[in-house]
Amino acid sequence: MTTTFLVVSSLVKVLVILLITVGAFAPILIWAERRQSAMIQDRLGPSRAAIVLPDSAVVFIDRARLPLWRLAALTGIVAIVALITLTFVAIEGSNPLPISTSALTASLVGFGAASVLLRAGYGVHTMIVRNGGRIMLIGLLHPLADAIKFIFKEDFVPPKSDKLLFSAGPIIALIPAIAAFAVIPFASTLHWDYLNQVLPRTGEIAGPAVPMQVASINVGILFIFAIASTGIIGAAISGYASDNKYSLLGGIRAASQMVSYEVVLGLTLVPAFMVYASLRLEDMAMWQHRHMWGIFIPPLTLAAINFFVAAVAETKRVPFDLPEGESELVGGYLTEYSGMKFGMFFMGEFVEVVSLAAIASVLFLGGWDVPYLYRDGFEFTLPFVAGSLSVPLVHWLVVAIQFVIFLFKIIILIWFQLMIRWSLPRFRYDQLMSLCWKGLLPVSLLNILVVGAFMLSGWLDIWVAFYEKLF
Amino acid sequence: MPKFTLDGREISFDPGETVMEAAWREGIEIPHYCWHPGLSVAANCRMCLVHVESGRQMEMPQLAFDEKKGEYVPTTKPKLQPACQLAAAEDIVVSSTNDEVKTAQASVQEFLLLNHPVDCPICDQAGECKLQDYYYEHQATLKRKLTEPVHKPKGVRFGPTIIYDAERCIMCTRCIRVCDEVAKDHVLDMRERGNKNEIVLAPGRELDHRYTLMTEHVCPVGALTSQDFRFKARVWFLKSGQGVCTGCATGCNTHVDYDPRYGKVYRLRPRDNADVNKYWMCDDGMMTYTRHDTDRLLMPTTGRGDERMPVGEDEALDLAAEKLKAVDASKLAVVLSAQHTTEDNLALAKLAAALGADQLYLAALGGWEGDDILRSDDNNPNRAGATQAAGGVTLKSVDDLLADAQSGAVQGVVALGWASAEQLEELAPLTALDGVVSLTSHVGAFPAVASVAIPVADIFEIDGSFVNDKSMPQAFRPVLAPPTGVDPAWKTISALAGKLGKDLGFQDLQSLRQGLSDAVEAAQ
Amino acid sequence: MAVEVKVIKKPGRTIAEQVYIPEIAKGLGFAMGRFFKNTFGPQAKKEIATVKYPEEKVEYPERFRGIHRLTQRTDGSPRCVACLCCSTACPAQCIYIEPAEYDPDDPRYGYERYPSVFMIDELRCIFCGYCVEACPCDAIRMDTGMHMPPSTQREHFLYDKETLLSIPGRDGSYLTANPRHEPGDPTHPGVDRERGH
Amino acid sequence: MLNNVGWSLAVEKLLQIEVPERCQYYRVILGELSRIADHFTCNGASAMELGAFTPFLWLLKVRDWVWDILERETGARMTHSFGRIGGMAAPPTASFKDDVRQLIPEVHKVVKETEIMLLRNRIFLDRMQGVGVLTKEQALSYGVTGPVARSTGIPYDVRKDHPYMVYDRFDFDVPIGEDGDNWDRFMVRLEEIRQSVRIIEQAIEQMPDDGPINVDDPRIVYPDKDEVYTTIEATIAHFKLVMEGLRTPKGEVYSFTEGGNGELGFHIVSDGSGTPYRVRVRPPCWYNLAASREMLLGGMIADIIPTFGSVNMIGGECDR
Repeated sequence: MTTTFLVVSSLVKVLVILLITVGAFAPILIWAERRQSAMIQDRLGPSRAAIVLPDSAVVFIDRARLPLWRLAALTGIVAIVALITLTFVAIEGSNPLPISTSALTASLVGFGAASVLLRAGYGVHTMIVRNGGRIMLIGLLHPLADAIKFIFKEDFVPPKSDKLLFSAGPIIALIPAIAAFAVIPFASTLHWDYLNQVLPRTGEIAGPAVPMQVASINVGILFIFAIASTGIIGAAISGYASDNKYSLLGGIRAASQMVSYEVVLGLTLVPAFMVYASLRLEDMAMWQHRHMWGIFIPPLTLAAINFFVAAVAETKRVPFDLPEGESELVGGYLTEYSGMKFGMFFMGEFVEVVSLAAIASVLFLGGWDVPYLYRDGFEFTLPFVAGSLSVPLVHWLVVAIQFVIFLFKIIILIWFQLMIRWSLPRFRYDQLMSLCWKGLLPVSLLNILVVGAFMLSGWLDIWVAFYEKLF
Repeated sequence: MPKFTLDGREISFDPGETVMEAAWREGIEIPHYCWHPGLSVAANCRMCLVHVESGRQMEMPQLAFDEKKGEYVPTTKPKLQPACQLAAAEDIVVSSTNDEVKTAQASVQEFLLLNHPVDCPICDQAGECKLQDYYYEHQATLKRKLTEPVHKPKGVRFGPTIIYDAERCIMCTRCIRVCDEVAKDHVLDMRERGNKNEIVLAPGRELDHRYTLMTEHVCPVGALTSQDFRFKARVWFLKSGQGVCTGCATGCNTHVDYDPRYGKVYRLRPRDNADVNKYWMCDDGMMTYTRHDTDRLLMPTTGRGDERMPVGEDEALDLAAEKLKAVDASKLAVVLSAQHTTEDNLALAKLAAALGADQLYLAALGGWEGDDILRSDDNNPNRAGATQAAGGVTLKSVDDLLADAQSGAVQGVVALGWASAEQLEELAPLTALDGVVSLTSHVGAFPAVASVAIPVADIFEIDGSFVNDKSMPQAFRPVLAPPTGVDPAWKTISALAGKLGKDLGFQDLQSLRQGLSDAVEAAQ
Repeated sequence: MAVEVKVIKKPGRTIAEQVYIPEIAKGLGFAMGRFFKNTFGPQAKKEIATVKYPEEKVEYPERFRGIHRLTQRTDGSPRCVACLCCSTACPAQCIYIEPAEYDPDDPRYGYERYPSVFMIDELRCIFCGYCVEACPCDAIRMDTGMHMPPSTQREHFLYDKETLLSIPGRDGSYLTANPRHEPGDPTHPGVDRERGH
Repeated sequence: MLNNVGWSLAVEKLLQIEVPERCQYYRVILGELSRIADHFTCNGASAMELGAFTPFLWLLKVRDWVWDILERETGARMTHSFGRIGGMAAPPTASFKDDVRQLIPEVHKVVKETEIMLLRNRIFLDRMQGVGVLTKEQALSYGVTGPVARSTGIPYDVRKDHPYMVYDRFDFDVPIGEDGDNWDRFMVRLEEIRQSVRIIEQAIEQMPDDGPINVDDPRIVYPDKDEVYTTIEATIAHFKLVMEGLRTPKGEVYSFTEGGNGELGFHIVSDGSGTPYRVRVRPPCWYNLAASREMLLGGMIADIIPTFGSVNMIGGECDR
C-alpha cells in the first residue's frame, strides 16, 4: 500500500463524509424536518420553492413528453425481455445464446434503470407542465432557496458584540460536528485487490485494505467525546459575544446542559466498552457483526436508551432545547445571528443530528452490519434447522450494501429524532438538570454494575450463544 | 297667570295665546309641520291635533268595522282640534298623547308620506327633516299603499337661491307665509288641490327678494333646498356653534354649522332672538360665512408689490415693531376696524394709548341698502363697538387718514382688519410710508399697501363680541381652530406691544374684557 | 336550576408516566401513525387540512365579505347617489365621498345625484360590512369574493370610483339589484319640467 | 361572536326587548362554537409555548373548521361582526345545522388525540401540575371568572348561575378543578369544549327551522332592503338608524354573559340619544391577568410560559 494510495483514499473518504453530512444530509434534513412535521401535523408542508422555467422551455418540455414516454416503455420492454432471458439462462444452467450472463445482467440492470429514470422523467415533465413551468419537486428545492437566502441576507453583527468571538462561534459549533465523523466506520474494510471477487468467509486477506473510515484511532469513541465537547464552546461563546441577555442566558444554559449530559453520555457507554472490549468504533461494529447487535443485549438496551436521551440533550433539540427555547429566550444564543452565520449554526445542529444517529447506530445497531450478510455474501439460515440458502456476492457489492444499510439506519434514527422533536413539550431547566443528575446518572452507574455482573456471571456468553443459535 | 293642563302638566299662559304657543314656550313640542312661532297660523297640516278632554266632548260620527258582526257600524269618536289654533283657556285639560291623538298623528304622518318619493338619499334635509323625526316618533309602520306615488315636478328653480321639489312638499305653506309676512312680497302661492297641489311662483316673477333663504329655512321637509348648501354636506355630520352675523349692524344671531372633521363652515342659520332678529336673517347675512374661507392671509408677509415675501411669525412681529419704533408716536395713525370685535379694537386702542399715539381712525365698509325688516344701512357689524373701544371719541375715517398721510401728519400706520371702503388705488398714498402694519385675517386693501402684514384669526375662530346698532353687545364663541401660527388679533397686538416694550395690562380675554367694561363705562 | 358541577380529579402518576419512556412512546407512536397515514396512506384517509394555496384555492362562502365594489346603473354610471350613509356607518371612517349634482339639462337633475369622488381606503377598512348594510340604494357591495390584492404602496389601496365600479360581483354582474326606475327611461313616471309655473 | 352577542344583549336589556327564539338558539350555537374555537386556541397555544408543536396544529386545525362554519354564516373568519341589536345580521344558512352536526365528531376526535399526545406525558405533567397555583380565595379576591376561576374550584358560570338567552333549557355541567394550577385550567378548558359540544347538540335539536331572526321594529333593526329601495317609510327608518344610531331609553344597565374567558360585562349609561353616554366593558382577561401575579409568585421564570398560556390573555381586553 503506497502512501499516495493512502492519501487519495483518505481524501475520497473525507469527501464522502462531507458530502453525506454537509452536502446531502443537512440540506435534506432541513427539508425532511419540515416535510415530516407537516405530515405529522396534517399540513402539506413546504412546497413553494420553485425554479421557474421560461414559457418556451415549457412548450419544449411539453413536446418532449410523448417521445420520452415511448422511450421509457421501450426500454422497459427490453428490460423485461432481458429478465426473461436471464431466468431462462439460470434455469437451464447452460447458455444457449451467444452472450454471457454478466452481459445479460448488465443489460437488464441498464435497461431497467433507464426505464425507471425515463418514466420518472416523464412524471417530472408532466408535473412541470402542469405547474406552468415551475419545478417544485415536492419542496426539495427549499434547502436550496434557504441556502441562497442565508448567503444573501444581511449579516448583522451587533454593534457592541465581541466581533471575533461572534464570528468564531458558528464555526466552532459546526466544525466539531463534522469532525466527529472522522472515526465512524461506514462499511467493513475494503480489499482493493479483490473488488470483483467473492471473498472467503474467514481468514486473512493479503493486499491493500482500505478501512471504511477516515481515521482509525484506538481511542475512537473518546475522540468523539472530545470533539463533541468543543461544540459547547461554540454555543457558549456565541451566547457571550452577542451582547444580548437572552443570548447570554442561552449560552449559559447550553454550556451547563451540555457539560452535564456529557457525563451521562460517557457513563452510558461504559457498558458498551465492557461488552465490546474496545474503544475503536470499527472493533465495536465488528463485534456486533460477529455476535449480535448491542441493543439486543438486555443491559445494553437500557444503556442505548440512556445514551439516546443524553445525546438528544447534547444536540440541544426538543425536548431539551432550552438554550434556544423560543418562548422563553427568544432565540437563545442564536438571537443575534443572521445570514450565513445563523446558517452555520443551523447546519451544525443538523450535522449533529446525523452524527448522533451515526454513533448510535455504530454503537448499538451494529453499524454497517446487515443481518445474514457476510463477507462473501448472504447466507440465510433458520433457527434450529440445518441447511441454508447462500447467495454469494462480489466484494464491492457487499461493501456497497453495508454502506447503504448504514445510511438507512442513520435515516431511521434521524427520522425518530425528528418525531421526538415535533411531538414533545420541553423540560423546565431544573427538571432537565434533575433528570440528568438524579435520573440518568445513577441509572447509568447502576447499569455499569449490572453489565459487570452480567458478564462475570457468564450470562452474556450464554445470551450471545443463544442468540447466535437463533440466527 | 291662568293655567291649563297639557298631558298632566300645568302650563301657564298669557290670555290670547294658543295651546301650541304656550306649550312651545314651556319647551314642550306638540308635533307640527305648518305652525311656526314667527308666522301666522294656517292649521293645514293637522299634525298638531290634540284632544280636549275637559268640558263637553265634541263627537264625530264615523263608521267602524265590527269584528263580531263582520260589517261596518256607525259609531262616534272624539273630535280633535289643532293645537296651533286652539286658544288656551283656563283649566282646560288637553292631551297630545292619548290613543285618539296618537292614531290621528300616525294617520296624518302616513298620509303625508303617501306620495313622498324615496328621496332621503339625495335630500339635503335628511337628518333635520320633520318627516323623518315624526315618522319615528308617531308612525313607525311600513308602507301599506301599493300603488305608485303621484309624481310632481322636481328640481324646479324658484330663483337664484332656491330649488323646489314638489314631490317632497307637504303643503304646509310656511314658505308662502314667510314671503308674505316677513319679506312682505307675495311671490309664492299654491295651486291645484289634493295630491296635485304644489307651490308656484307668481307669474313673471322669480323668488328673488332679500329673504329667499328663509323659505328654505322654514321648510320642515326637503322641498325647498338652497342652491348654496345643496349637496355640500350631510347635516348629521355638522356641529353647530353660536355666532353673530357680520353682514350688517343689526347683528343677527346665527347658528354656525360646521364640519368638525374638516374644520369648514357650511352654512349659517338664524338663531332665535326676540330682541334682535326674531327668527330671521337676510340672504346676504346668511352668505357671509363664505368670506371665511376666501382670500385668507395665512402667512405674515413683508414688502410691497413684487417684493412681497412671506416671513416667520416672530420675524414679522420684530419687523413690525422695528418699523413702528422708527415712527414718532404723534405721527402714528392707529386704524380700528368696524369688522373686528370690540375686544380686538380695545387691545389696539390700548396699544395706541401705551405708545402715546392719539390719531385714531376707523376703517369701515361703505354701507349698503337697508330695509325696515332686518337690514341696517350700515353693513359694518361693530362700528359702535369700535367707537366704544376707542373711549367714545369720534374716530376719523380712512379718507382723513389718506389726507393726513399726504399732508405728512401721519408717517406710520397700524391698521386692524382688511375692510375699507377705499379701493387699493385710493390707498396708494400709504405705500409712500415705510411703517404700515396691517393686522388682518383676509387679503384686502390694507394688507396690500402694508409693509408688514400679519394674519390674525377670523370671526369663526375667536371669542368676542359685537355691539350692534341698538348698542346691544352680543358675544359669540369660536367654532373652529385658527390656522396654524395664527392668533386672535388681541393676542397678536399684545405680542406686538411686548416687542415694542409696552405692557398693555391684560393677559387673557378675561382681563381684557375687564378693560372693556371700563371703556364702556367711560363711554357712558 | 342547581349547578351541576363536574369535578376534574387529578389522576395519580403511574409508574409508566414516572419513568417517561412508556407513555411518551405511546404518544410518539400515535404521532408516527399519523405520519405514516398522511405520507403513505391512500388519499381518502389522509387528514391534510391545508391546500397548495396559489394553485388550489378554498372557495369563499357565499356571505364572504371581500373588497368593495360599486354597482352600476344600466348606462354604466354609478348607482351610488352619494348619500354618505356608508361613510356614516363606517366605524373605521375609511370612505370619502364628494357628492355632485347633474347638469340642469340632464333628465336626472333634481331626481338623482352622484359621487364625484368616491374613495375607500382599503387599508383602514376593517371589513365589517356595515357600509353594505347602511346603503339604501344597493350601490356598495362586498360580494366580490376577492380579498385585497397585495401591494407595496399605500396609494394602491386607495380605491377610487373607477376602480370600485370596475370590479364585478362574484357572479360577474355589474348591475344593481335596486328596482327603482331611472329618470329618463320610459318606465320612470317623472313629470315633465316644462309644465310651467 | 361572544362579544357581539354580549353587547347586543346589554342593549336589548336596556331596550327591554327579547329577540325571537330562533335567534336565541342561533346565538347560542354560534357562541358555543366561538367558545370551542377560543379554548382550542388557548390549549393549543399552551402546548405550543411548551414546545409541543404538533398538538397545537391539530387543535388549530379544528379551530379552523369551526371558523369555516362561522365564515359560512357570518362572512368573516375572525372579525365576524354578525350580532345585531335585536337579532342577527342574517338568518342561518340552509346547511347550517348539517355543518354543525358534521363538525361535532371531529371536535371529539381531536380532543381525544390531544389527550393521547399530552396528558400522560410526564414532561407535560411536570410543566403543568402544581405550577401557577391560584387558590380559591385569591381567585375570589381578584374577581377572576371563567375557566381560570373554575379551575380553582369555584363553580361560577354565568350560563348556569344567571341564565340568559335559552341556556336554562340545556343540560350541561360546569367543570371545575381542584388546585387551580395550569393543569386544572388546561383540563377545565378541555372539558368545557365537551360541554359546549353538548350544548350545541341539544340546541341544534331544539332550534326551530323557521321563524323570524330579528325583532319586528323599524326603530331597532334595519328594515328589509327591498322595502328600503322602494318605500319612503322604510327609507326613513333606515336613515334614522344610520344617521342617529339606535335610540335607547334613558337609563343604565349592566348585562353580563359568559365569554370565552369569563364574565363579559357591559355597563351602559344612556342619555336617550343614538350614541351611548358612557360604556364600560368588563373584560374577563383583565381580571384574570391581574391574578397571574399570584400564580407566578414563587415560581420559576420558565413557569411564566405555561401559566401565561393557560390564563389566555387577550391583548385587546387588557388594553385599557
